[in-house]
Amino acid sequence: MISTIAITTAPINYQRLVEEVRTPAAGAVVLFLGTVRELTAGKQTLSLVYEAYTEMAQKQMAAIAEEAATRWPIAKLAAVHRIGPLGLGEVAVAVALSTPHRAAAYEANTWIMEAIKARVPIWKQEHWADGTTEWQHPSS
Amino acid sequence: MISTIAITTAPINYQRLVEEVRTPAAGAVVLFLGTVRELTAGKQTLSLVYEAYTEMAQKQMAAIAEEAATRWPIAKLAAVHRIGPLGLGEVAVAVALSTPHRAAAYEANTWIMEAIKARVPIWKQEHWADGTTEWQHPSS
Amino acid sequence: MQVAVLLFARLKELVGSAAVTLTIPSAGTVADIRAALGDAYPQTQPLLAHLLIAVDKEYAAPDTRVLPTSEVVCFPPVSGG
Amino acid sequence: MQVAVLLFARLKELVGSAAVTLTIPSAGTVADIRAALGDAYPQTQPLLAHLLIAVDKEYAAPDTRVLPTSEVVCFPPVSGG
Repeated sequence: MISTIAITTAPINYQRLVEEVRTPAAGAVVLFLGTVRELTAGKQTLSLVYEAYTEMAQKQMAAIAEEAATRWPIAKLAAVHRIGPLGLGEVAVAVALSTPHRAAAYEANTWIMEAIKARVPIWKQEHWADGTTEWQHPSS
Repeated sequence: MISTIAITTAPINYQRLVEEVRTPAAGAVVLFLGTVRELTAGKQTLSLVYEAYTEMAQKQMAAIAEEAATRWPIAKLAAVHRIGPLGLGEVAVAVALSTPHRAAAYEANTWIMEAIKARVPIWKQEHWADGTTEWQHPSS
Repeated sequence: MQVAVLLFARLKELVGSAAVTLTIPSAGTVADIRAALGDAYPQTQPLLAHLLIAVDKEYAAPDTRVLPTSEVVCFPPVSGG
Repeated sequence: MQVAVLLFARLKELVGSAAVTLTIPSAGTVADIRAALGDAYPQTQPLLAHLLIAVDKEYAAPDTRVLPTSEVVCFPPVSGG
């Protein structure tokens, strides 16, 4: 049911993840991609660097996937977070899953992304166009 | 902003749609795929046939896309519905879009799929494993 | 006035044809199309309550006027997606 | 007791090292780790209120016991995704 769960420095092949979760047992597939955005609150990003506490991040991603599978009738699920330096437009995170019906696919995917952003020990460092760098730490 | 909007008999290349909507202006991409499910309320499907009133379906799809773009800050949007015979697991409909932030991408995609299912003149005929066929017409 | 009407899906199956010609009053409306279809093809009665009618590729209200040049299409509730 | 502690992101940057050794009482807890970090590296004070601490790769409550063999990691709020 849960297939790929990974933290990786390699570019994310989201098509492979979608193919992993497609199945005649499910009628709905939702893929989310988080990509590197050029503008944040008017400031221009050149690139991002993601750092992870990798072993714990992997465990947390797996725990989130398992919890999602108890809450929704997930047929198949794959999630990957990339770390290291990423350029504009590159995929930082991908979550693909399939469910028998549509509503659960959207809900489960939304919930998983919220959980990843809240619980998985990965941090984003902005490299702004003005040459400065800045770690992003919500509410700190 | 709105790129591909199509009704087609060809297999849907969802990767092309995702690549169309990816942009450094947006941080979130959501792709929905509706695929042919093997079991519906315990009955086994062999295949589906989708029929469309094609010109009107195309117009309705475009109208839905334009309405979505007034409701959410959609950076790019692509939607394709396949018609004709489809086998188990094949993609019947794909909606891909990008927005600056995550929540809007899920919401807009959910709304578009609901609008497609409510308003676009396309009909599904089940070809059941027992040899019978049946047009699906909700609430009729 | 005679109007050519296209049919889809279960409605087409019930009538046995993808197109029929219906006779409605000369200042007729979409409501007249619905009634004429039910009269000419009684086997469509179970679908009539939920039947959708499009004129010139837009959903049409019952009081929409139908012209001899209108493209009129009747179909059951949609089930794409 | 001396405990090796790993640091990440802004915390690592403030301290200037990815790993430090902190001294806590012999039956010490996660709360003692937090206090010892702030004492030894006053520049981390702005982050301490929201600091997260993991013991053996699980989020740890303030009263979680720390053993000499524990893998202890401190980090600011996460910002992946």
